[in-house]
Amino acid sequence: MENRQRLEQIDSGTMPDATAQQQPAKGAPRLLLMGQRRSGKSSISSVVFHKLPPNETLFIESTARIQKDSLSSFMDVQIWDFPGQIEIFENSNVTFDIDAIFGEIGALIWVIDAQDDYTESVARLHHTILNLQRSYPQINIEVFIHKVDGLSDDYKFDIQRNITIQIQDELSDQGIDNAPVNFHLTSIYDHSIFEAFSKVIQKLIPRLGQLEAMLTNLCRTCRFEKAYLFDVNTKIYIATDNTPEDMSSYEICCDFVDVIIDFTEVYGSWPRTQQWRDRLEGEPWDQPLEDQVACDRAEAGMILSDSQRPIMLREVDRFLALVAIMKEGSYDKMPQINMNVDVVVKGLEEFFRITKQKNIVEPTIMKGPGRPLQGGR
Amino acid sequence: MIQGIFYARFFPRQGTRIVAQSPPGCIVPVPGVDKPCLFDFGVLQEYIIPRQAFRNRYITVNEPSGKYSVLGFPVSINDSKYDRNEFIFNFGLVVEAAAVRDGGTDGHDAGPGGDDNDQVPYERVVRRLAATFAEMEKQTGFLSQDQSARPVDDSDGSGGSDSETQSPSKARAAAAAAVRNDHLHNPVGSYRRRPIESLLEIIKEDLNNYGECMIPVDDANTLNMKLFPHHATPPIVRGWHVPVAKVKFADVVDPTWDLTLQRVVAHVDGVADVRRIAQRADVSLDLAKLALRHLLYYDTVLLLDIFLFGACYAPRPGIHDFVANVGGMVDECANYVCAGGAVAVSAKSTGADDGGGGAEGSSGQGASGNGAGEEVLMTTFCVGKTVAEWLKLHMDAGLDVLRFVDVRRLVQFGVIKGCLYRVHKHVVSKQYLAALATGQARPVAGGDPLQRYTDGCHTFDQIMTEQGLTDAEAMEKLKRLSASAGDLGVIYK
Amino acid sequence: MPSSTDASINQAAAQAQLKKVKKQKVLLMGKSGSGKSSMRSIIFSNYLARDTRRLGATIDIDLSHVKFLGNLTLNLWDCGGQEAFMENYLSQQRAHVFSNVGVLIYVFDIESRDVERDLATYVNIISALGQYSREAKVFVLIHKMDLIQSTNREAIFNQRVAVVRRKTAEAVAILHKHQPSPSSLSESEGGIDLDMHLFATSIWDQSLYKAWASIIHDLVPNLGVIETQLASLGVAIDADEILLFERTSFLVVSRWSSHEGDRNPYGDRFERMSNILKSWKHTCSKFTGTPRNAEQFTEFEYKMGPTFSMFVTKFTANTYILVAMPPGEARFNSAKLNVAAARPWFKFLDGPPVSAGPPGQIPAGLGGYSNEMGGMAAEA
Amino acid sequence: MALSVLPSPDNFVGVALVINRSRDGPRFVFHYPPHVAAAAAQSLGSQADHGDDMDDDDDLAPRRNSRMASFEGSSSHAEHGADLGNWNHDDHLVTDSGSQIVPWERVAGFPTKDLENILTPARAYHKRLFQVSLDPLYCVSYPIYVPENGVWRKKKREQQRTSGVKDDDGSAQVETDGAAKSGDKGASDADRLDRRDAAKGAEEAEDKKSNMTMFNLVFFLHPNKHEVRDLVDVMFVHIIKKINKAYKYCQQRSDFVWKESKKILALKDKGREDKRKMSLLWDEILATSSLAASMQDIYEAVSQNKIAALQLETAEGMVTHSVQIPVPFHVSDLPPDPEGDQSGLWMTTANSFIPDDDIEEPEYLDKNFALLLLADEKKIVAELQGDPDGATVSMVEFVRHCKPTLSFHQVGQQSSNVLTPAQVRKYAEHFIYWRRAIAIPPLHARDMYIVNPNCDMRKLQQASARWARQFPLLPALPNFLAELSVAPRPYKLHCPSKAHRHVYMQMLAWLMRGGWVTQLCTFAYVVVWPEIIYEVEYALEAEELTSAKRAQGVAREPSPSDTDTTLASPGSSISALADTATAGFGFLSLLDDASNMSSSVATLRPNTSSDRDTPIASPLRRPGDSLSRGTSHDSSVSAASLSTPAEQAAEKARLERIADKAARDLAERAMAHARKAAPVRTAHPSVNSARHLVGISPRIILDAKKATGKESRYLSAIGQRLRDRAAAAPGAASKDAWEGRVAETWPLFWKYFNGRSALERIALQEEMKRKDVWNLLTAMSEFFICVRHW
Repeated sequence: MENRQRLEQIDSGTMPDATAQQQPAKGAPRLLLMGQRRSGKSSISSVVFHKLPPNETLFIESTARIQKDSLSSFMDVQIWDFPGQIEIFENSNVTFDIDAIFGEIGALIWVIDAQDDYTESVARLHHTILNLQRSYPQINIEVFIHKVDGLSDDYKFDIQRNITIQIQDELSDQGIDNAPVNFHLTSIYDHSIFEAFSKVIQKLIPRLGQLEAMLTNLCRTCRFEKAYLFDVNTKIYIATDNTPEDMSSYEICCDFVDVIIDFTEVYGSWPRTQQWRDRLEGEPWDQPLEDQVACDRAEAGMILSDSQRPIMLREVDRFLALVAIMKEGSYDKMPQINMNVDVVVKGLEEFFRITKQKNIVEPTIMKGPGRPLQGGR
Repeated sequence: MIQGIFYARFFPRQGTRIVAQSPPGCIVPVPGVDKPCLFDFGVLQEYIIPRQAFRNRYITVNEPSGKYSVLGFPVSINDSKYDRNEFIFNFGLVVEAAAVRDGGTDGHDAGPGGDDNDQVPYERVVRRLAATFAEMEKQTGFLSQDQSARPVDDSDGSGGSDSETQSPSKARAAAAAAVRNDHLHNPVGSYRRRPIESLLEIIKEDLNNYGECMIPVDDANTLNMKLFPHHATPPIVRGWHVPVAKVKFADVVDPTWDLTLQRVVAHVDGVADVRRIAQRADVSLDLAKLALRHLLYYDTVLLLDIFLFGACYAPRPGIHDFVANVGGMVDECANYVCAGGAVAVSAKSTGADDGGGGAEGSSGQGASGNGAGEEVLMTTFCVGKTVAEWLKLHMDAGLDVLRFVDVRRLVQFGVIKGCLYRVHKHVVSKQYLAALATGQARPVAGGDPLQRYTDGCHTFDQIMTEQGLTDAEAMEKLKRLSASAGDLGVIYK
Repeated sequence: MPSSTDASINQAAAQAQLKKVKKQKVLLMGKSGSGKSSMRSIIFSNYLARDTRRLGATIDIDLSHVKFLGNLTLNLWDCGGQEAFMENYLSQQRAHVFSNVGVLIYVFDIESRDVERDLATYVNIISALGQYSREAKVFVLIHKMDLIQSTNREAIFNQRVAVVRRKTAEAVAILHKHQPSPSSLSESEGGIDLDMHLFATSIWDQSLYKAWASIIHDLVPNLGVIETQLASLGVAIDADEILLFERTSFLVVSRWSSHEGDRNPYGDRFERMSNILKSWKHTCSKFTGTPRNAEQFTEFEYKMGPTFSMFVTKFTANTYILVAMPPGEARFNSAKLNVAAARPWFKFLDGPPVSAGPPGQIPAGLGGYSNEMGGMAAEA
Repeated sequence: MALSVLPSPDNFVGVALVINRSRDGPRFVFHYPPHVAAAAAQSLGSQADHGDDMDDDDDLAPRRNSRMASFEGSSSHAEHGADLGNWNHDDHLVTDSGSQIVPWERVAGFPTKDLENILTPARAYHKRLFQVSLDPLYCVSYPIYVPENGVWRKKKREQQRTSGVKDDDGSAQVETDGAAKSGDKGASDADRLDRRDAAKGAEEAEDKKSNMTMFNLVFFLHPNKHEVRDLVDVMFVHIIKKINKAYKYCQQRSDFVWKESKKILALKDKGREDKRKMSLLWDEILATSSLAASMQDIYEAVSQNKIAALQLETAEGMVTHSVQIPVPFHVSDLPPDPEGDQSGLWMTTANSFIPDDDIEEPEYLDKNFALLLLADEKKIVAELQGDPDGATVSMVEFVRHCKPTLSFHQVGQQSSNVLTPAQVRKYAEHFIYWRRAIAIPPLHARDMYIVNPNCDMRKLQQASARWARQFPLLPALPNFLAELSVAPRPYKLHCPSKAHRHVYMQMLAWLMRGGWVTQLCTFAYVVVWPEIIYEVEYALEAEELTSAKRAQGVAREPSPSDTDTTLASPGSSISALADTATAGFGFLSLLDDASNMSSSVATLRPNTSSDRDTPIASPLRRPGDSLSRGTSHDSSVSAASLSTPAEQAAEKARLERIADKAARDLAERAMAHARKAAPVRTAHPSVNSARHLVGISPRIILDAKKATGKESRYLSAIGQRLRDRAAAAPGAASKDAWEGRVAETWPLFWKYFNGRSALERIALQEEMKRKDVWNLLTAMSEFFICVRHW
């Protein structure tokens, strides 16, 4: 409880305008998933938050009632999945407490099926925006133009342009010009959905700037090409350095995290026997395993055949991991790099301890998520 | 003759199958037809729907017995809207195989030679069928939407529809496709369409009977096809050639013809050489040559040499056919060459009443023709004897040839029929030749225009036409050209 | 290192019993659209599962000569499953197709509409096989399991297995009738029954790797040697588990586990590792922009604090090796050194010394795949 | 004789060996040349096809197709990026998708992987023509399958046979039949085989188990549209079948094709892994495999239209075999296209005009042909002694003896019968087959030689240079040709002196070799002048009348009318008799020759019946017969049906009426005949222009030898003339004798008067002195017309 209080204070400190018309905080920031039925909302949430293999989303039956997921991570986020058919603003007998819904909403995610006739969906989106703009102008509206896999690039961008223009025109007709509406091309068959979510989430992070500064700094000192701070469970990255975005490096880092998770599960998630431990701590080592290891946190590295751009990972806490793409040759300088990384990791811990009064007793080793992960991709 | 025509398709489930064929049972057996198939479909199917590398090109294969060839153009259209991502079909023809000497070892009689089983004309038909139906399929799914299209030997219709059934994995891709080309799923049912089977039937019949066909396939498309014979590329036309018309151009020529062609044709009189024709028709020499070459291709003219009394002609083996009056050649000749309406000439008879001889000739040993007249005239040509000399010879013998025959026509007839050949006159300069051999001399640009003719490769006709000289003049100039006396030689060949 | 000495002894012993290059005819059959070419292209041509959507139908027989390790060549007969072709295999090409067969892989499409028909064809195939290649092994894959709700998979699979076994028995019975030499038959019959293995597979998960790993497992020459040597290596570096992968397909060629390693609750971890590493390889190729079936990473190490350590590394020209071991920096480093030192003992995996291409070139294995799946649409 | 289409590098682009095995399936073993160009398919609009040029809406078709092609191909073609553009086809490439492009795995623009499939046809094609065209490429072959029982190797006894490939053909036939019969037991055979091999080394067993089921040597042709059939035909008959049989022979005896293929495939696999340059690899393969080498030879030789000599090093020793497309070394008539590939060929009708019934008789050829060596005698002798064998000695002997002036027959004699006619023939054939010599009518200084109308003046430069080297002190080639060509004269007249005779004959031979000159021959037809025709007609009529009268004489007492006739022209009747006599003689003599010349007489009889002339059997009887038959038929009728007196009276009256009528007719005809001018024999019928001959035109007898009926009477009549001359000749015994001989030789010679046998050859044929022959011919020259050509 008091955490929230804190949080609120901080928030009020950081973004006064936000807190201005914010009701007394009720729970974590909230993401709303809306859109026509069969537009893929459920698939999205199940893939992103339940690690469901994309091809298995075929079996998901369409949502009948609001489904609430909560992402418990470095910060708790709620995801509300709205059934497509529900018209929040239309139906006169208002069964919905609009405030309850949109009160502390972080962002509204509107999903449009790109492979379907989207005119109606756009219309409804437009309608929704209008309604929201009146009462909650600060709400970010994130439009996911979805199911773009299997579409040619030109075609994708055509669609995006169409929709964007439609919305903007409609809005400006209504006198609304700079509504916070963003568009993302997404698909559950590649990383685009995760990237989109990353963008959405990042907007919710207080002091994002500082995080980015730290990462940027790290990259400079260690000659990293790119560094991400990942939320391990969702593969959403909550921050990166200030070098330009680059899908491919994000993707490989994502998958790197995946591989690590899988390895962890297969070899790290089951208890070893005592005699095993005894043997290892006996001759010739004569010290507890904890002391035999160089680093008490999970660390990993990978070298490509062309020995360019090695990748390294370092656990930050039980939710977060630092993943970085190095420059060629720098793998030899691993020692210094590790030292630098240690420093940064410490810094990050600090950061989060401050931002959310969660005092980390001692860094606990990254645990594989309880439910077994499907390896399929 | 088209022995069979078929429409084969690759079905994702049944594989390569014949959908339509004509005559029925010519490729795969159908109930009610006990006539054996033209060949074993099992053996040839891999050539009818081949692997990808060989699709979308013209393919022919002969079946093992060597009697027939299958001509086809397997088309595959790739599109994710199709099950297995492609639609593969082939409209093929079966024609007699080009007869090869003892083709099959079991010595089946090699079919009749000659152009009756020439496959070349059918290639365009096959290509046209492929192109047309491919286009129609792409536009309206003409073939893939055809619900009646199931293998002729397919007992249960499972295969018929399967090109359209889409596995779940496809569903979204197809939907996407739908968005992309919205004209995709327009109702093909709305077409008045002719069943392909009957279409093939008509094509076969028309092509076999009329050598062409014009068949509406549906409201939008019509198949126009014609069999064009394929000839060898005609020989090069030279400036000194004399074209002779084989048809009455006046009758066939029409305003739609190429203008140059029309002009040139107008001056083909069997006397004028190409160069002169070009001048008279007022077209560039090259164009004239081109035009004539065209006429040659369609075998409407033939090329002779310039006729001169000073020129010399000699018999060639073909003359024996003449003597034997093969195909009534002699009579034909008589009608062709006789001057001033006199009927036929004979060595002695003073024209007019040669009827007796004629009658007897035809009644008796048909060969010996009517009177030895033309034979004698023909056979007496000889190497080293100019027409003039030949004429004199007969005059002296008391035969007033000129009275009875148009000598030019006689000679030309001989040449055309292959009884005579022109003995050409070539001039050779020893020195020039030697020079060329050693590579010293090149035909000097500024030098004497005649020199380049003295390598023996050029006939006097050429020299005369190109230099606009008479034989005598040319000879004079050439003589003056050469330094030493014995240098110049004239070779008759 | 105390280990290297005794290992070298094993090695010497092992080298003695090495065999020359082996060739195997592998028939890949099943009804059209059951997913033969897809699985083939995934295993051997580094296709992504979703790329296989783009494949066209296989016309007649698509032959590929796949080099596996240095000393095994799989003549992979991917037989188009259209009825017309099947008829052809069973009649015209019968002898040609079914003689000298080492392995028959028969693929059933779980969602097939006409099971009876499929089984009928299957029976014909089996009897044809029995007629021409009695010693052939049979692998039956019940494919496209991903299209079944995960909850029902088990049940449906078992029921299918039962049917197939029954039909196989019938097929053998048919052989009885047609072949008058009972002596040879009895064993051939037994052969067919014994050498039949069934798998539930899907191109979307590791089940495919499980099936294929067991298919090639028996085909790999010198297996004994490999195992003994892996064992001695494992002991030497006191690892918990060692997996040996073929470099391109990432199928598990051989493995070794310590007592502790055997306690690992994840029974499917081997094929799972195959799957993970293969897709990791794809990620890398996408990242580096280098060809899918080119070699991608050389080194992958992961130390999970005091829980465990592991590394995957390029081993011989044709193999990768995965070592899972207890934590500890020193232990880890020495293990890596030892593995490097052990490479020479496994050289034979690259086949006769001649065929090992000069360094820096794409090694032997690759050649085999390049010419198959000519129209690789993956990059689209 | 002359082939219209011959293989050349343009239309014969490559040769490839494909095999099929039950274990690893079809394999593309080897191809040559290393780079078979990818001929652009017409669908890409490369072909200049008149038809297509003319209607443009059909041009769309090709474009569409090409678009489709690129569309469907996009997956496969896009994969090898731009690098293919400037690829040397020697190095290996790696595509974006990582697959390795191996230079030798694309042939003629197709992946060998696909070719090997399409080029291993079903067993139905075993030993048949297999021809598939992949626009515009034609793949032609003669696939050879293993016998049904799966065993290539022949039974022992056959292995011992060292016989050549030819008779292998026969045995092969047998073997396949046998296999066909023993359908099922084939399997058990195969098993037996397996067991047997199990004994042998693992290697062996492995091979056997995965045995080759067929091999197919494929020829890639790229003919012009209209030449497809000719080219395929020529290649198939002369090359493809023969070579495949040779391979089959070796395969059966020593598993040759498979062993070699295995070797080659191994090398290629290695090459693929080591990324060897194709050029290097190919050199290696050609060096190590005699099969590959033989394919090289085949391509190099055949595409240059030379003789391909295969040397196959099989386990059971070297097998050699040679194939070629026999080149025409002459044409019988001017080729249509003066610049065509036939220009420059020697022209002669000597071969095409061989009388059909003599074609089989070796003697005829022996007498009519001589061997003209194309290379220098010494050179050839050296060649022979190069690789000596049993025949070498006598062959050298042969070479020494044969001269272009001597017919084979004479060579035989000259070699004082060291060489039998058979040998002469055999060796001659040998040299001709190996293109070291050609057969020509023997050269003779008295014959006329003209510049070959077909000679290729473009070659004159080099030729005259060579000529100058060969015959330094003699007239230059152009001049000599000019001299020859001015007017046809016997060759000797060009020769300044007897001393030069020898060298001039050499010059002639030289010119013959180069196709610069050809002999001007004389062909003759008998011409029957009106006088003769009239005479024969007249005689026939007379005979008819006399016999008619004789017939009537039987019926009733002679009527005055006949006496008139007999009185009217005694001479005529005599002449008639004379004629008939000669006619008879004429026939006999003709029959004689006919019978000993050939059997053609028999075949001639039927068509005589169609003739309204007398049949050969009894020339004199028939007219009478026919007449009497006419009447006697009636009488017989009457005799049959004599009943009542009245009727008899009536009948008699009728008969008389008929008789009278007949008599009257006869009388009239007799009158007419009498009125006709009696034939008068002039010394020179050809110029007899008597009035009664006007309107009769001379006739030509096409083939005196086959002459029958009236024509034969013409011939004999002419013979009679000649004899008359002999008789008429005043005094001078010698002359008399001479004319006599002319008369005798007439029936002997007239068989040459058929427009096909050159009179120049008579001397050789009849083994007479040619001078003599010419004199005789001149003597009878009035009675035939001549045509002169080569």
